[in-house]
Amino acid sequence: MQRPDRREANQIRSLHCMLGQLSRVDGSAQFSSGKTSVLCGVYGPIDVKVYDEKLDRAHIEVKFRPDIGVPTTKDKWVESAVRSTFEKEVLAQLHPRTLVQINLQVRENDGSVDATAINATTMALVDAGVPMKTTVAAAACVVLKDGSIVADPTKEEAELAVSTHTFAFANGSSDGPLYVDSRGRFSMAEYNRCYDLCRLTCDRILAFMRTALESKIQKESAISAV
Amino acid sequence: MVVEIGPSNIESQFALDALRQGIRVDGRGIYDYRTLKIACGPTPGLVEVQLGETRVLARVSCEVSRPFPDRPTEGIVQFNAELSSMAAPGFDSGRPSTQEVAVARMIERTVKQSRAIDAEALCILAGDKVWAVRVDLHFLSHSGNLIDAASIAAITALKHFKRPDVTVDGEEAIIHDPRDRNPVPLSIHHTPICVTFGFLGDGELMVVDPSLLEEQVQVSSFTITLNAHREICALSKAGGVPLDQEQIDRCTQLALTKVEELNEKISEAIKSAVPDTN
Amino acid sequence: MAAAETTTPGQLSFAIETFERIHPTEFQRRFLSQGTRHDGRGFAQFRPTHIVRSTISTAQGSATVRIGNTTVVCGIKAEVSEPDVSTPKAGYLVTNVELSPMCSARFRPGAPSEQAQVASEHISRLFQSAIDVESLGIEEGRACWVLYADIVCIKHDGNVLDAAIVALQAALRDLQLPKVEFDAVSGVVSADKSKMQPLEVEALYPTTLSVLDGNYLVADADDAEEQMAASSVLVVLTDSAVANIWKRGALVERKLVEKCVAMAEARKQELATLLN
Amino acid sequence: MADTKVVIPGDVIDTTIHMETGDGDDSVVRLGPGLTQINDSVTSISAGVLHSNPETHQHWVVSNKRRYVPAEGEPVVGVVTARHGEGYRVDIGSAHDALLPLLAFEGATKRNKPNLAVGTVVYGRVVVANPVMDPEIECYNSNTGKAEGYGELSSGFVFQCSLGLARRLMDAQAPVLNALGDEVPFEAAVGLNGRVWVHAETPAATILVTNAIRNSEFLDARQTKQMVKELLARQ
Repeated sequence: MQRPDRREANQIRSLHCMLGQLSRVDGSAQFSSGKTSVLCGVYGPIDVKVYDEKLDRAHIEVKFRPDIGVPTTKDKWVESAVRSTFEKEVLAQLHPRTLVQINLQVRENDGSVDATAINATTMALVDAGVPMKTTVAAAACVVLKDGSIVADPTKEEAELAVSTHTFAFANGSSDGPLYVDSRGRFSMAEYNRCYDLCRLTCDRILAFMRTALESKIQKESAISAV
Repeated sequence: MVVEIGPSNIESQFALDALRQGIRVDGRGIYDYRTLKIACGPTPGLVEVQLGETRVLARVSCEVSRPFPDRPTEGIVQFNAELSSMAAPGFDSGRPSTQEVAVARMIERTVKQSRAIDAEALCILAGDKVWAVRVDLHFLSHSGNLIDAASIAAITALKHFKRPDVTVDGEEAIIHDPRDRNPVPLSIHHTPICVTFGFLGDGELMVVDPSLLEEQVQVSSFTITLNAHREICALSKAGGVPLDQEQIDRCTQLALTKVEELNEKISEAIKSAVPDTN
Repeated sequence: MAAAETTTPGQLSFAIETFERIHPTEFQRRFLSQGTRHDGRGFAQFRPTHIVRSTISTAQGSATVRIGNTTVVCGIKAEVSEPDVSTPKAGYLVTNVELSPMCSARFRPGAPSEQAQVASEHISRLFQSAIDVESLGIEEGRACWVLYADIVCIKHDGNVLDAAIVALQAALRDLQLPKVEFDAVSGVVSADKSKMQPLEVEALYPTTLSVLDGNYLVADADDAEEQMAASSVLVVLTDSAVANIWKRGALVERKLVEKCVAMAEARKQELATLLN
Repeated sequence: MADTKVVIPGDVIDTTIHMETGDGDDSVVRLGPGLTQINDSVTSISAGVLHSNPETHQHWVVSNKRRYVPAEGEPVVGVVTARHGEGYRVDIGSAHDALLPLLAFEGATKRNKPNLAVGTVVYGRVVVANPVMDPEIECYNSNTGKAEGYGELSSGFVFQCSLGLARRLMDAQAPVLNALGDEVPFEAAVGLNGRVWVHAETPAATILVTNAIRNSEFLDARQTKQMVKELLARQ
C-alpha cells in the first residue's frame, strides 16, 4: 500500500530537535517528526506548593496545551500519560520537597503527537539537567484495514487506522516497554508486530537523541577545554 | 508556590542610572526595538514571533459552524490568549494575574474588536453555515513586551492563513479538500499593530519596547495600536503616573514610523515563508 | 508496653494495624514474599464481582457494579439534541466519571481530579468504538440522541477503572430508547414510548493488573496495593479481539504484557457470565 | 585529558577500563556527579562529558545547567526576599530560599549588625546544603571572622548566566575576564548559582562588561578576544 507521503511502511518522518531555545525555563527542547512538533519547557527542581509537597521526593507536574483551542480532558489524559512515563524514571528522591514542572505546547499536530510529546519531554529534562535513570524514546504505528502496519502515522493515516499503538522504551539493555497505549481492534499477533516495529523505531530515535545531545555538549566542552 | 521575584534593588537602580545617560541595559537605543524575527509556516496560519528573547506562537485555524442567530450572515472569530507557566515561572493558567488579563484583553481589542477580519466574507450559507475562525496565541517565553510580540504574531498569522475553498450550489455548500483546490486567504480589512512604550523614573524617561527588567521597574506604560493607513485602532494607558500631553504626541509620532517598519517586516516574512508541503 | 516485653524476636511488638499504617510497603511485602496478599487472595485472584442492573429508576439505563469494596453506579440519560456540524448523521455518548470526597478521603471537593478526568476520557475513547454512533442519529443534520452517562464512584477501594467500564457496559445494555419520529416541517421529535428498543453495544471486558514491589504481578489491586504499585496494565478485550492495552508506570518485561492479556482472557469468561 | 566521551542518561559506564593502573587491592570505584549505581552497574543520570581519574578511580560527568542546587562551600550571589527574627531569607536561585543568620557578617554582634532591606544583593557562601533542609549561607568566613569579600553588594549590576559559564568565570584566567581586564577597569563577584555581579566606573562600561561576559557563553578563547575587541570598538 502506497503512503500519501510516499514513505516506506516502516519509515518515520524526518526528525528535528532544537535544545535550549527558551530563555526563562531551566531546560527546553522542540522535537519534531515531520510536521508534528511539540515544544517542552522544564523547570526544576523549584519550589513546590504545600499541597503537592512530598517529603521523600520531588513532585512531578505535567502541563500539556494543544495547538488549537483550550485544554480539555483529552489533554489531561496526555498529561497523565507523560507523567506516568517519567515519574519512575526521574530520580525524584534526589530532590525532596521540590517540583519538577514539565510544560508541553503542541506547535502542530499531524499525528503521533503523544509519542512526540514524550520525546520532547525527554530532551527538555536532559537539557535542564534533571537527573534521570534513563533516556526515554517513544514511537507510534497504526494497523490499517488491509492489515499492513505503518510507522509514525500522520493524522490522515491515524484516522483510517483499525488500531493505533504508542510505545515508549528506555535507553539501555532492557527489552521491556515503559509505556504502551494500544487501542482499536487488534490481535496479539498484530500487537507483537507493532511492538517490534516501535522498538526498532525507538532505537533509531534514541540514536538521534544521542547525536543531538552530543553535538550540543561537545560544542560546550570544546569551549571550556580551552 | 513559585512566585516571580522582582529585580534586586541594584538592578532597578542601575536601569534608571543608565537610562538617565540615554543608554539601556541591553545596549539598545531608547527608541529601538529588540531584534524581531518572524517565522511563518509551513502550515498556513502558524507563525512564531521572536522579539529579543520574548517568543509568541500564533495559530489560526477554522471550522464550519452555525452562525449566531442574531448575526446570520457573519462568521465567528474566536480568540484565545492565555499565559501558561511555559512563558515564565509562576504563571498559572488557572488564576491569571492582573498583568496577564491586561495582556490578553489588549490583544483581543487590537485584533478582534478593531474588526480587522471581514466577518461577512466568512459566511457560507446565511443562517446555516459560516466559518468560525480561531486565533490561538501561545506565549512561549516572557522577556518583556508580550503585547507587541503577540499583536505582530496574530496579525501575521491571519494574513498567512488560508481556509478551504467553498462552492455554494443552491442550499448545498461543498467544502473543497485543500489537495483538490487551492485554499484561499482570509479577507483582512487592515493590520493593526501594537507599539508599547514604558515610562521610568518619575515618568520622564521613555523607552520603546520595554524589556522584562524595564517592565518591572516602569511606573507607567502606554500602548498605541495603529494600522498601515495611519489610523489609531486602540489606545491603552492603564494607571501608573500621569503623562504629559506632549509625551503622548511624541509616542504617536514614533509609533507611526515603527508601525511602518513592522508592517514591512510582516510582508517580507509572509513573502519568504516556507511553502506548505501538502 | 507489657506485651512488648514478652515478644520473641521476629514477632511484632505492636498491633498489625499499626504496622500497616507506619510501614505500608513493608507490610505488603511480607505477604507478597509468602505468595499471598494482605486480604488472603492469590496473585491472580479477583475480588467478588457483582452487577445489578436498573438500579436507578429515573435513568433510561443504569447499573451498579461492586468489585470487592469498590462500588460504582452508572446512570444514562438520553436526550434529543442537534448533531455536530462535522458528523451530521451521528449522535454521541458523553461520559463523566465522578470521584468525589464521598468515595475516598484522597479526593477533594470542587473541580474534578486528574484521575477522574483521565478515567472519563479513557472510557469515552473506549466506547466510541463499542457503539455505533450513527444508530443514535434521528434526522441528518437536525436531530440525534445524546447519551449522558454519569459514572459515580460510591466507594473507592482500588480498580475503579474496571468497575466503571463494567458499569457503563451494563448500563448501556440496560438502556431502552423509544422509537422516534421527526417532523420535517415543525422540526419536532415525537417519541413513542410503547415501542422501546435496546442499543447495540459491543461487549468490552476490562482487566487491570498491577506490578507491586519486587515484580509481583497481581490482579485487581485494592486501594492499598494501588498505592504501592510500580506500574499497571489495563487490558480491554472484546468477544473476538483486543480493544486496548494501556501500560503505565515503571519499565516491565515484554512477556509481562502478554501474560496480562492471557489473564484478561480468563477474567473475560467470568465477566461475560455476569453481564449476560 | 583528551577524553571527551559524551554520555546520556541510562548509559552504563565501564569502570574497569581505567582500573589497569590500580594494584588490585584498591578496587573501590568512586562516583561523582552525574553517575549512580543502578542494579550493579554504574549508570549515567545526566548528559555530559564523562571524566575519569585512573589514579583515584574517580568517575564523574560534567554537564551544564541553569537551575542551581546548593553545595557546601560554594560562593553565591543572592537577593534578600524577607527578614525574620533570626535572619534573612535570601533567593539564591535554588528551589528553596537560603537562610542568612543576622550574625553571619564580619564583626556582627547582637547590638551591631547590618540592616538589609528586601531587594538587597549579597555575596555569600553556602554553609548548609542538604536536600531535606533549607540551605544556609553566611557573608563572612566563620573560621577567620573576616569578610573575605563577602557581604552586601551595592551599586553595579547583577545578571544571570548558565552554571557552566559561572564555573568558568571562577577561574581568574577566564578568557573573557582577561580580555576585558586589559581594557576596562571593573569589579566582579561570581556566584556559582549563575549570578554575576559587575561594577565599572560608568553604566556604559558596566553594560559592556555584562554583554561581553554573556556573549562569551558559546565562544572559545580566540573568539572571545575578538568579540571583546568588537564591543570596545563600538564604544
